[in-house]
Amino acid sequence: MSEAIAPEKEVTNVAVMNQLPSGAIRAESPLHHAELDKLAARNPRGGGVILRELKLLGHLTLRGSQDNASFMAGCAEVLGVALPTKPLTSVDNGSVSVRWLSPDEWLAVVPMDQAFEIERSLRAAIEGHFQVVNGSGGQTIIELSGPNAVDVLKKSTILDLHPSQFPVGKVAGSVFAKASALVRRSGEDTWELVVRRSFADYIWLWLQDASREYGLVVKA
Amino acid sequence: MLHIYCPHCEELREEEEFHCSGEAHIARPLDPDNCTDAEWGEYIFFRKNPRGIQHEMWYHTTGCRKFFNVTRDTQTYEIKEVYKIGEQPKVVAEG
Amino acid sequence: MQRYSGFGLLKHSLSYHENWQRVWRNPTPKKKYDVIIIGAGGHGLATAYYLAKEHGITNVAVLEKGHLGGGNICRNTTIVRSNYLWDESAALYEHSMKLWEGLSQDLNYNQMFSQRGVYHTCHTLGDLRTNERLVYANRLQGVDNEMVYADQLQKEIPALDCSKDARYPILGASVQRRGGNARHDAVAWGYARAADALGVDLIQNCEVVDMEINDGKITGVKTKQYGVIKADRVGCVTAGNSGVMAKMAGFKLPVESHPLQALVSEPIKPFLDTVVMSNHVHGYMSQSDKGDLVIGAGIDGWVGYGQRGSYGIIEHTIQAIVELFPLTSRVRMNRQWGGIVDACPDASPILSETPVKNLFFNCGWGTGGFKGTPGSGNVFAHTLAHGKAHPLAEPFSLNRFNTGALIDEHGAAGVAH
Amino acid sequence: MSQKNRLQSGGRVDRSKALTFTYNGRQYKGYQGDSVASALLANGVDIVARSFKYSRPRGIVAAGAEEPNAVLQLGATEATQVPNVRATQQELYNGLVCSATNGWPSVESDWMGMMGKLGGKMMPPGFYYKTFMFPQSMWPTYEKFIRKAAGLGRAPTERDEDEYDIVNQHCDLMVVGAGPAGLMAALTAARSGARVIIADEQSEFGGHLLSSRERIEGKPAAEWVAGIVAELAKLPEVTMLPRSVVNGYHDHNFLTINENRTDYMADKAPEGQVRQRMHRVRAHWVVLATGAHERPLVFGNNDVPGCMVASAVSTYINRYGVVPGNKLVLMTTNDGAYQTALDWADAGREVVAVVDTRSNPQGERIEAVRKRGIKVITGSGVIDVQGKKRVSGVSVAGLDAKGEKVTGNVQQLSCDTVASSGGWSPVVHLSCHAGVRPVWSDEAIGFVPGPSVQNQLIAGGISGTYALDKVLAEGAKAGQEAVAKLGLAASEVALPNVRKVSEGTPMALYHIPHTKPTSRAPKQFVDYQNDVTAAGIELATREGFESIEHVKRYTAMGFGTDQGKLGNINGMAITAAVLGKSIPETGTTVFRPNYTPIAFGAIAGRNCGPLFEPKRFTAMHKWHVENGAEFEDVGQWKRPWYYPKNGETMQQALDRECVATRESVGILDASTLGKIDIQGKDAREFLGRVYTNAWAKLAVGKCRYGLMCGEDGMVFDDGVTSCLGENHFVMTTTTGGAAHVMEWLELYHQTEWPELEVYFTSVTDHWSTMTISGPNSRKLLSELCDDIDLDKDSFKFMDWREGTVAGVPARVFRISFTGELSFEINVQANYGLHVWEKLFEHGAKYNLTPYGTETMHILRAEKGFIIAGQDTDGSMTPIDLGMSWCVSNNKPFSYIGKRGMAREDCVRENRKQMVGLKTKDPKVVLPEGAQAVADTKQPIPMDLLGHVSSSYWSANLNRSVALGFIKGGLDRMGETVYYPLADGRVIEAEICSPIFLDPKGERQNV
Repeated sequence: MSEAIAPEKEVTNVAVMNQLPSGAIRAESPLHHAELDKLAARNPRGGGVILRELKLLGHLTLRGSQDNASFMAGCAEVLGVALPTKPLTSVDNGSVSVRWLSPDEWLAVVPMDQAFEIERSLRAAIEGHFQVVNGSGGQTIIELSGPNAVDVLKKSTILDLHPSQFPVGKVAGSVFAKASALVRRSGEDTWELVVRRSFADYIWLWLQDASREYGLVVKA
Repeated sequence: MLHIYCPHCEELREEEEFHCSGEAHIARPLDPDNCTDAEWGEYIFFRKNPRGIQHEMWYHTTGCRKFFNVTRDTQTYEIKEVYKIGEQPKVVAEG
Repeated sequence: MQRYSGFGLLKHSLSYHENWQRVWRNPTPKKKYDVIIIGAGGHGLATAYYLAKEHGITNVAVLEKGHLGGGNICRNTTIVRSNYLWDESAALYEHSMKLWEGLSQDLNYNQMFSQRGVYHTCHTLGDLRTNERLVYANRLQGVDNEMVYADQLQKEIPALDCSKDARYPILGASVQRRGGNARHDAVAWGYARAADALGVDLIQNCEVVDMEINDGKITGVKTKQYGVIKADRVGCVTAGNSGVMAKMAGFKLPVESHPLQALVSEPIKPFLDTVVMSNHVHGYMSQSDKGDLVIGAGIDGWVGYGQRGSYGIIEHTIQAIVELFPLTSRVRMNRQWGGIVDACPDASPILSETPVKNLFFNCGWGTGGFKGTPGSGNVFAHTLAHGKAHPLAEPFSLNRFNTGALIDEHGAAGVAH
Repeated sequence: MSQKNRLQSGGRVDRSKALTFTYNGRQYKGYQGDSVASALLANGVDIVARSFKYSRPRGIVAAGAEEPNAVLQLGATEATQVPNVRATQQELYNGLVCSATNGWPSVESDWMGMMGKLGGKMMPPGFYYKTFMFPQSMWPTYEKFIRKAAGLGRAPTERDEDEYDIVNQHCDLMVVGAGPAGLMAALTAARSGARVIIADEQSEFGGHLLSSRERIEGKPAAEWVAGIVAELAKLPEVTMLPRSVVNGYHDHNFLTINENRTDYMADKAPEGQVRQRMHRVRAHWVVLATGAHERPLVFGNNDVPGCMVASAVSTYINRYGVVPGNKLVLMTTNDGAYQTALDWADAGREVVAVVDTRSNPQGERIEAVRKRGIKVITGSGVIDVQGKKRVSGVSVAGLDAKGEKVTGNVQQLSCDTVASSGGWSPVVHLSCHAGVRPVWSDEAIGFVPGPSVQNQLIAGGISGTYALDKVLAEGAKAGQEAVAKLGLAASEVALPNVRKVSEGTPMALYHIPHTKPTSRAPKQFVDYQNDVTAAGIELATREGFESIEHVKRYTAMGFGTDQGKLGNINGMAITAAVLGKSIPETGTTVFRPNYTPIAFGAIAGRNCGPLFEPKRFTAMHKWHVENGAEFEDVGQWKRPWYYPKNGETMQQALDRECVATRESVGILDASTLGKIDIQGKDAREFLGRVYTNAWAKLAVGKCRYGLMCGEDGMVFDDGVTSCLGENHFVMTTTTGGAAHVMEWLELYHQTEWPELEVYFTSVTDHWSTMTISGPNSRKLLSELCDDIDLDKDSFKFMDWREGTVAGVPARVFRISFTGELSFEINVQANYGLHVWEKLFEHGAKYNLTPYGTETMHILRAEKGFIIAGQDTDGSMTPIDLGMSWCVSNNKPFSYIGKRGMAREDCVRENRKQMVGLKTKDPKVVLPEGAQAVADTKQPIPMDLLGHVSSSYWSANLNRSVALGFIKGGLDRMGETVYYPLADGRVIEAEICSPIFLDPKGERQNV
């Protein structure tokens, strides 16, 4: 049975839930059906675009006011990094990354098996008005890298991706083809797209199509 | 294609990311139940629709999901200013 | 009025076409008219014509700030149909349709009104439901409309992709076979010529800058070029500029003016002899007698008076057209443009008295103005002649936005065009 | 015939690379570097088209985008057909196949030409408005013939196999046109480090320098160009786009560029390559350096093949090494065109005469021509041309000083080519796209761009500046200005050294008079493609079409595929002259996108076919596919519609699914419903404001159905919202309404009630939702869940519990849309398919039956539950829906919809209200959409009482069930209404309660 029951106060106010099974049950990421691992295994040649799914991570949406000191401090303490307050920026300490979504909204990406504990800790640490939502099942991250990754992105998003406008660490939510994505530059030639589960297949089809002229390499 | 400065993201973004939600500064009557039909109709349907300076509300749909105000010339499509909900415009129509 | 005919054409060709009469005069305005109509677009000119013809009121001026027929009448995609959902709309548009059917002869000006059929394609079960409802209603309202389903539709329009593997496969369509296209300029010019012949003064380059209102009653208008011109009644028929005119008269309208774009391809050999509209994938197309594919795009979501909209709308429309008609992929788009549509919250027009006595407004046609031209002019002429709404116009009052008696044509029919 | 007009040397064609192409079924040779037009001229092909109205033979007139006649059908295969390709813009490649688009049996000998001659007189402008009216019934027949003659080329009949894409670009400076001005502007900005995009429609950069014999820095201009291009290519922030037409210049400095990536080498793109690419550019600054088009003069029979624009003749000679004739007469109003006479003479062919409309022209080039012994006839004009399929001679006559009347004697000259120049028209098109009208410049004798509100600069020919030294200087200046505006450091760019040429004053003349009045003179063409003549324009104005817009529309001037690039200014000038006004008084014309036509496929990019729109899938989608589901499109979602089994009809499958659910247990994938997580101490208050019913007392662990209305009181969405904690709710919305509801909540929170402490986050995609429904659902669930007490008294209807299902933590909601005992299981979507499959493992013994949206609709209709969007259409209040139980007017806050519902029309008698409808014959299913009447005998239009909104065959009830609207329906229970159908049948139905099954709700409370 799940460890759903948090301290008494929170049970009445907010339902916190450990959503992970305790047993060995296979989790299927949004691109599970694309069988990227099989594609990766038989990748024959090189290509200008390398694609990998950063799958099954914990995605926590954090909402709160920057004026709520308890919220800001609690998040910093629990996550180990301070919430970036400068618009369109992100922080990353290796296991935890936090993306700015709006002045009162952030996305923390954490190891899946820590999502519940982090949520509980946040609730314990923070006073006042805030929201924590575990959205781990609802989205995934597609990483694009390689010399032509930016060319594929330019076919897909209207953001200005020039290094002077979109330095490493910048994050921006925008239209992506006919869906949307949260784009983050994680390295000079490396990009992360946070996409919604139900759109993942469309974006996967799109990326294959748009990268055809450069060659697409799938990595597991 | 409009190029719109989002006051929350603090940069210019393409129109595709936004959704226009019409004339700004239309406050919901505080006591709807005591409004006449005409007053209620005024609130929900009647608009200034100016040829020239207009204050309008935009929603950053695929970005920060915040509403904000834009002062725009509906004739030339120039955006004169952008300001947050709760703030007042600096550029206003003459007369 | 010089009658037009094939024989006349032959006669004039013998004199090198040197003896054709003017189609309309260029009069200087009088000091006072029985009725002033502001706006010489299709609806304004039609109103003037029917005032003179059906009500014997010929002491009429139509004031136009630019050239006549220069507004939406000359920048629309010329679709004519009357298959609207609600009884009130169906009656109004069908009244218009019946006038269309004899208009060339009535005006002695070829409207090139071609009843080639207007199809609304259905891509989802919801679309089918909406269109079937429309068809059932229309048949009992006296408006022709019928359903055709995918296999039959494919036969009727070979170029339309009715295959099952489309993103939104076409399941069927409603078709109004009496619907079709007319030649937009011919409508404006035909009405103008006929109205002029009956004595109506068409005053071009005459901009109304203010209204003379005393004790809540209009007595005339102030123009930029000719000063005050008096009138017993004033009808404002200024489409996309209605909000500005209302402001002059001191009230607001439940109207917003949005850009509506359209585009044409280069002329190609005709392959489409009907009008196809898809509300689901958002595009509609017909092919003109010159061979241009005439394509309607969507409305921009913001107020704009610039007669142009955003490119994204054009892109989306072209995608829809290529999706519907894959063989257009290599056809080339020649020109795009925009009009200003005065959109009402219920996608139905306003033909109404106003808070100002003797001032009447005819506006809010949104995307439906062209098809409504004859009917609109006809009932609005009656309204101006009698000082109160024509029975067909009654439901289209301004007051409906207070009482809530909206005639919501996009909610149910989803067919705003 | 082998390239009889090709020069032995010179030009930019590669004579070592011979190419073969086919025109009108016949093979010809050309060279790499040719345009189709230059190759046709090289081969002595005179006729390339028949005119639209009069079917007159037409030849190549120009050398670029302004060409009105040489509009061909291109393509070697059916799938690669392209209509209306301009021969002057199409590069030649080996194997190219093209043909003329009109003329029967051929463009050379066209029978329609006979008709044109006979009927031409009957076809003045607007003739179609004046005839074809009698009798009325004949118009469709007339139209059939008119349509036979319509169009130029044709669309392919097979699917386009080529790939297109769209790329988004951003830059500091967009330079349009890579002629001398554009190159200088780009270089200047690029040296300062600006991000520059420079695009040009031609295959090479250089603009008119490619066809000029001018020298820059003492070397041939083309060499200078090559040096600049080489430098630009090295700069990392410069993007160079040759073969790229900037076709639109929109608001806020947004431009679109159509890049031709393979059309120059094949009609189908090589495998793996994109045929055309659209660049969507957002530029901080724009320099328009689009140059100018030379205007031909308007004179009698000026459309006979062999009549060309002077600069085009020079282009063919200098750029392509092709002299398009043997004996030239040049007519000009200016010095510049004299260069054409020099080029022609240098090519070794005869210049019969230069006819200058000016009485005493002086200038360097004129001297040069005279020195070569070429006859210069001054103060004169070519008044008409002789010849049918090719010019054979011209009539030249003296003109008065203003060029308005023929004064002198008429002399005949023999020639085969007439080049004319009436000066230049700046290419202002792009500057007009964002709504700016061009302004007349007497100095430039043309329209130049009007003042723009955009960050736009102009340089070179577009501003009416034609002398090369000045053009270069303007380009550099524009570059410097952009650099300064961008806040970049200025860099050193020296102006190249160019020899200045002294020139005389040009004459503003457009229309060469004839000895006869214009109406009786030989046809003087203004717009070739639409057969618009000077006489036609005169006639239009005589008839009262005095506004330039009227003239254009009445005559169709400027409406061709060249959009009047060549003829519009001449037409306006003629209109002005007839009206006795100046050109600016007559008015301008506004150009709109596209600058030149663009393929639909290119504009659509890869957003068609499979990528036309996203298909949204749930975590269980694969299972649905594998189990034979038919899908329904709901918004962008693909939802299982029904699951036919071996050969079942749809109705059989539905009957089976419906019965199995009511008799045992069925399962629905409900993941697509919108889900919003709501937290905050004011969440409850907020819900009370956006829903019509009460939320103050909903306890933790409980669920409640709610209706959402607009401020007009009309229902737009519904769903169940559950209280997860005192300050925590999860709201469900309809599948199609999810995004709208989310924006609706944010709108009211952010703009009206920011003081309420509440946050909303969408969790639609996060949860997989599966509903098991039916009497055996509890048994099934109990096999997979041992940590929730499923007993009916502890886990009641409209409760929710947290627990574990199939090993996965879940929230289970006891809510029902079927009226059966139901459990809605929600698990994190990564485990959705696992739980779904486990349910089937255990469900086999209960005949667990998957059902889709259609069965769901039937089951809920049996219970009288509405579907927002199907039973509602934006015109129904909750009261109209018979759902007054879901409206609470005792709430302290005037919730959204309350006031709207109270308006005069919303509370009147006899509104359409939702009721059940029982057909008299239980086997008959009412068609959805059918309209009720009280009396079928009444005349049309009938009084319609309301429509059927939902109607199904109910296998469980063994009869049809329907929901529909009837005026005053709630007070008319038991009455009969009639539904007349299209086929003449009338269905009788009785008005009844919408709840057909289990009115007391016992089945869901077990």
